[in-house]
Amino acid sequence: MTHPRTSVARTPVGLIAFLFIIATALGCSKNDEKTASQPSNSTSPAAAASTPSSSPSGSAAELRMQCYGDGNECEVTRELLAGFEKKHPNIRVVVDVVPYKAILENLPIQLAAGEGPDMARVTDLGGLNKYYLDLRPHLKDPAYWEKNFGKTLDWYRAGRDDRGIYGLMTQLTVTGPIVNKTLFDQAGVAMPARGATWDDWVAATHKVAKATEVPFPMAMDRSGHRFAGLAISMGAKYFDADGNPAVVDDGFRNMAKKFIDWHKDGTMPKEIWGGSGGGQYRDGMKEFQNAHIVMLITGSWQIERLDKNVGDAFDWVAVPNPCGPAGCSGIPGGAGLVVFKHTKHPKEAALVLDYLAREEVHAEYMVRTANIPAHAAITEKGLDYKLSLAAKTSLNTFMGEVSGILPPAYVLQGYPYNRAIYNATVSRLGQSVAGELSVDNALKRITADINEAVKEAQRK
Amino acid sequence: MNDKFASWPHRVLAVVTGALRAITHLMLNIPERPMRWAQRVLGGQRIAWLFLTPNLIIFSLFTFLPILINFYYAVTGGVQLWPSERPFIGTENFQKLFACDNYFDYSTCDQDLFWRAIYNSMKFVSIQVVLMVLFSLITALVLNRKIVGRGFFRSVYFFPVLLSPVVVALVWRWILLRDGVLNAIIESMGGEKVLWLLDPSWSFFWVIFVTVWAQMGFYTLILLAGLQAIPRDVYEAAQMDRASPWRTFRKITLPLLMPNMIVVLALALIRAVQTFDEVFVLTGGGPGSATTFLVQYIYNTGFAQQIQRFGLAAAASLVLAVVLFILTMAQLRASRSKIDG
Amino acid sequence: MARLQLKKVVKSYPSGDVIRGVDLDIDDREFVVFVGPSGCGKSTLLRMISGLESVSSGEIIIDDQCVNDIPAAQRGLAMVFQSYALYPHMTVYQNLAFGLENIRTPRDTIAKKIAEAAKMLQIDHLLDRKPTALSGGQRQRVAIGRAIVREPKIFLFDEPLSNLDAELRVQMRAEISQLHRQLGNTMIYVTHDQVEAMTMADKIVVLRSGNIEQVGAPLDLYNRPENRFVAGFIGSPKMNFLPGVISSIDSDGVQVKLDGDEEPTILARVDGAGRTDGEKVTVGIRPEHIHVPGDQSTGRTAAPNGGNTVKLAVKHTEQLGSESYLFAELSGGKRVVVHLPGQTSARIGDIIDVQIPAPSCHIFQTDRGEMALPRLDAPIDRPTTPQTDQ
Amino acid sequence: MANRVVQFLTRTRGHGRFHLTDWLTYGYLTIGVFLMFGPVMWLALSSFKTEAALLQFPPPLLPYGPAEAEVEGYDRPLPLYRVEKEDGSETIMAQVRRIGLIAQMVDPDDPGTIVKVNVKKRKRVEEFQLATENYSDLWRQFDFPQYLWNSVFITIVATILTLIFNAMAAFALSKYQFRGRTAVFLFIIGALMIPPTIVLVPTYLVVSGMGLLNSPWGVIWPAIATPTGVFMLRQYMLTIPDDLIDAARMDNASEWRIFWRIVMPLSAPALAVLAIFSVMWRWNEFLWPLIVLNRSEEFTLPLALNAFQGELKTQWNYLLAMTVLTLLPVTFVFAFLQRYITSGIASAGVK
Repeated sequence: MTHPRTSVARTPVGLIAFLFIIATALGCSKNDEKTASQPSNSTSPAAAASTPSSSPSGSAAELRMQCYGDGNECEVTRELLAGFEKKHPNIRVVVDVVPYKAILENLPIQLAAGEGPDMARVTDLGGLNKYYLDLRPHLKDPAYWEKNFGKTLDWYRAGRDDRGIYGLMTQLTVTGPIVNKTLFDQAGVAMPARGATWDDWVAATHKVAKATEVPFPMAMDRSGHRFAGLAISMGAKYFDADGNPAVVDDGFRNMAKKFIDWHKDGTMPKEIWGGSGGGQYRDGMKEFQNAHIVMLITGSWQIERLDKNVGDAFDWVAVPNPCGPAGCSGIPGGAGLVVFKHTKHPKEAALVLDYLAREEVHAEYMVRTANIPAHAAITEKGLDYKLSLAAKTSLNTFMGEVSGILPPAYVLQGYPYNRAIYNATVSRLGQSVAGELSVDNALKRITADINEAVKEAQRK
Repeated sequence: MNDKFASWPHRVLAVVTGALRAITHLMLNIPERPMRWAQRVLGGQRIAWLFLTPNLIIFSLFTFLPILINFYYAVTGGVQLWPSERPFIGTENFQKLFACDNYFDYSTCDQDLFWRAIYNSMKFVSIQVVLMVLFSLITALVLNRKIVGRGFFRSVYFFPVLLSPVVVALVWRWILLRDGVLNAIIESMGGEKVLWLLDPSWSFFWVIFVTVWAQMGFYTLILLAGLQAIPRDVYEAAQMDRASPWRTFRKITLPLLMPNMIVVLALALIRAVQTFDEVFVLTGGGPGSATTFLVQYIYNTGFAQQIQRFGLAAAASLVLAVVLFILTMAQLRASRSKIDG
Repeated sequence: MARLQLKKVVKSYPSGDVIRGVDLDIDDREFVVFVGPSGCGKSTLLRMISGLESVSSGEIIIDDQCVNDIPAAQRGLAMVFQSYALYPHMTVYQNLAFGLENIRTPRDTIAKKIAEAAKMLQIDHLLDRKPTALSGGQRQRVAIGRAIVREPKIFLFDEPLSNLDAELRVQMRAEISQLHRQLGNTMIYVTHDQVEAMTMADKIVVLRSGNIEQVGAPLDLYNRPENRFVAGFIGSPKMNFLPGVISSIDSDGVQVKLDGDEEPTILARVDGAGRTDGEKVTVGIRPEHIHVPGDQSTGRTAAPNGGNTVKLAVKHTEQLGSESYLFAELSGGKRVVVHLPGQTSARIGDIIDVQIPAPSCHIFQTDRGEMALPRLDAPIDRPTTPQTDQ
Repeated sequence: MANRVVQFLTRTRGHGRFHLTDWLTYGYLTIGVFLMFGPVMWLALSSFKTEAALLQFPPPLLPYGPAEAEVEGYDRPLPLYRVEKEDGSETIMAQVRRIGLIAQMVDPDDPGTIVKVNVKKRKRVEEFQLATENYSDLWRQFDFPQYLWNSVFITIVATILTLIFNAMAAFALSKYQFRGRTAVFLFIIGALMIPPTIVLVPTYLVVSGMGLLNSPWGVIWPAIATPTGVFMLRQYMLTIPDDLIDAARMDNASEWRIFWRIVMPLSAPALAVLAIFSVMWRWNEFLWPLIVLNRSEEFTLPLALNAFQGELKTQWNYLLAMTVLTLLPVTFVFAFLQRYITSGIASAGVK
């Protein structure tokens, strides 16, 4: 008879199985530790191999680096660090690749709660200043940093009196237009030369669009940052004399009006700015790549991607920023590696940054990630990017644009709450593009939004 | 030689069942003695608290405590994270939310987007819930017929429920973009491209469509269960009474389906008010703010900003909770006799 | 040995009392039936005895031990539920074994006990089936088997036959009675069906709205109902109740003038002590106690010792062959049911004379309690107990 | 044979005739299949496209890539084009290079002569190509097994605990009469009203205060006490007859044994439904693990998936491939449990 067993009779089977489970669980957790003690990234077998169990000097330090990538930045960092770890066998850097969202939204909360990684690749350069470790005391040669990164070091600083060195620019970006050259050729329209105004470009691209039956002459990424470049060319200052935000001035207003008009008269497709809500970022790459747009206002970071994706479909080229009354400015931007105060290994972290900042390492990083360096010496020498000729030319055009950037653009980039300004710009102008707000009301709301937010941030 | 291949799944299966049996056995016997003791001490009915304890502890810690902290956030200002560091400002956040020159025109409000979000949410909930119930019902009715491959069709309609909201929105966004699949299809048939996500009405439509698409399967199954529970002879009786199909549906199917309908309605309502992920990825709340709903407003204010205004967001979330509570209570009151044993 | 005593047992709910001070003694080996209409509290009382319901006040005593605070499991009782309450996810064998496993009975003992019980109940071929695969009667047996294997002091049955069809019910009735004889345990059986009560019980407890109306042997209750409720509840078809007014009282009995101008006067052989003329009362006559003289087809043509003769207008008849029913009206229109043995020649529309023996008539007061007046010469139902009449 | 198929297909309302409502039914179902499955199939196909193809308009249905050919005298394979000749006929030629509007082409059979062609007169020859590198790159770049294990661990442990704890609470709320029952029930239902997105930050503070950051338990514990689960199970348990529980009590079972041996097995359909939901929720969860788990060795699949979303660019090809990979396990689980789930939800939702 095979009648079901009583619970008593079940015990031996159960017990054996239970022991088995425990054994498996232990086995797994052991595995866990093993994996945990290895550099996470499997792309770098060298790093794993170079982790000796005994450290010649001092105790082993494990550094956690939170990294987001627009492309291969994190991988390249990890691979470059293999060289560092060979030299410093007692320091291990684990690169945790996270979505940008984690850096943007979660990292500030983690830092405020006293948690978070040792280092991170961030874009809120000024905003997170209070959590940064000043690297200056730990650096071998602060003067090297001052000399080569002088312009961008300010972006990380708390104020005018702050002399600290906080981070390493891993990517310098410049905004600017990219143009579908083939369309110009097909239309037989000459491309406006350097120094041409926005209106010249609008007229030219309109002509091209009409001739080639392309739906839209221009488009711009949905980003307050991109817009700032245009506004500054129109004369926007963004700040008053005391350095407080005073975003909506004549320059800003003129640009905003022009911008809305461009959407109304079909110069720009409404769906990029109008099709989303809030501060969401959208780019116009899909449209540009399908040759639905003659000119896309974007930035240097898209070049590598364009090179890969457009391929042979048409010729494209980066052109100098069109001009407004105040100048022909783009706006810089970028991401940087920073170390946080709460790290247990400040010295080691500084060593890591020092290594990555070395000219040959930095140059390799820039070449492999196809980014513009913020390093003066490297910029001067130029880099041999592994890109097509068109891409290289375009990248050089963008690098050339750095010199044309007007001072307010630098101030804005260094302002701790710049993203609050960008967000307000995008969400309100976006509403205006979608027809929900008049330009005047949008401008009023931008002012109110920024003032309120900044007031809140300063409330103690 | 076949043996090796035949035996390993068996072995795996044996290990798995053995493990499960062991867990079940231990779960039965380890807590039993203390529970028996507690039963003696507490008596027959109060032992219920012991069953509730694990859930209540976790619940209090990870749900209730955060909600309390959130309440406190609502009466404080600043951008500090720890409640103790936040300056107390009383009802200032609420005043800010409710500061309007004219309550019938959200553009005169201090927090215009908040009111816009409330308006959008109300519109969305009232339309989406109705459509959700309607389509779930239609689908359930169709699937309740004697059809070939019912199991397959049931799975088909349920499948989107398995997808994460983000994936759902991502896929549909690709379909609906100007250069998306849908426009490609329209163009290939000789039509004109439609800017699905730029026109506020279309955008609103698609938000509703996509949420219904993604969640309908679940409610369909609940209704299907209800339909299958209706005894056959009731329909036969109706047939004898020469009731028209429509009358049969209205006078027999619908009333007998009511308990299921109420569950569907309640769940769909709560879910609709809390809609966030799908819309955030699909339209980002746009065009402009045409599909910005309350949860997204709260998320944008408290989380997605460089200057994270937890206080204002918390105050708005309180308003949301009150709205939901009133809705649910009203619904419970309307159907008190029907659910809840 | 299992004696059960209830002392002033009360069950209160916020909405009101369900059991209102019940006193009851149940002897060892007794088969007691709680009977009453639905909502009378009989099931609640049973559940209180079982320990599934708590006692609001009073005491439940099993074998001289108050069990109020002893949980159900430890009272040593077993219960058969109306719904059978078989665990649907377990086989019959597992269902039977569950209780024994819970008290850590050795495996082979369990197997032995189940085999015995299964044989006794003739369910040994069903042990591997799940309850859903069983017929109603089989489920019933399994439910009883589950109680049997526990070897309880007292068996509790909660309307166990109400879900069975008529034929099975009769069969199971006999089987449960036989089981009682075989096992000899105390059994408490709850039902709303007076037939079950009459056929199975050693002792019937009639309950109404949380009170005991009467306790006694089945025939005792039939012959000497203490009040109108018990009289109406016991016996089928139901006793005829005719309202009237006492017209005279003497040693022969009590005369009652039925309400209504044309209605007759009925003599009942009851003790009218303490009653007064003109008092409102109800006359109760069992349908089977009405005789139809001259009905050639019935064997019973004349009343044993005379009594009342009344005219009835036959409105409807039911002929069952072995017995028949007349649905008739008095001259004033009061409805009366007559139950005759054999077949009747009465036809619809006939006016017939019937005899109602005075000793068979009951009289009930109309005030609260509706108590019966003591009958002067009711039949002796328990030969062992000396009775005073006749 | 064919007759039989037709007969089978038309076996609808029992009367043999294919009624108008049957046409409507099958029409609705067919549209439904396209509408419900179409987007998912498209997602699966797209995950095999290159990034360039993903951005292409009109979007190709199947993954296509440019056809290339080895041409004598050229180191690299050259892309093939369909060229319209002056006489209107078409030939297939390989392109050497393109300068502005003029493409230099060669006939693969005659590599010596270069022909100049206007770009408007050529069309790329495409062929079916699976961009499997979307997947292989993932495998190379990512510690995929580790993420899979993390996701599986969190999903399974959280689901088991969810089932046990919620079932216990639901049992207490459905089968006992005790003071405070309604209050507890309302308390739990009340929490249904607060979307978790809203209390993300306070919950983070609590979890951080308990030292659960960077641990799978930081994801598991907060997920366990789901009000929906308690609600669903309670509603189902209300349908279990009280008699069964009383019978078990009479059978000398302790309350725990009743729960474990009677109530749990009888709630199996509802538990299955909750299990499916819990698996889906935990498997797809993104916002919460993103803030709790910062170390890549603790990452779950959705975190890894979203690592392709940068500040300025999203690597769609990898994102889609990863999405498909993430989707596979749930789909399999569903395929296996389909029958159980559909009938289970059925009974779980109500009563």
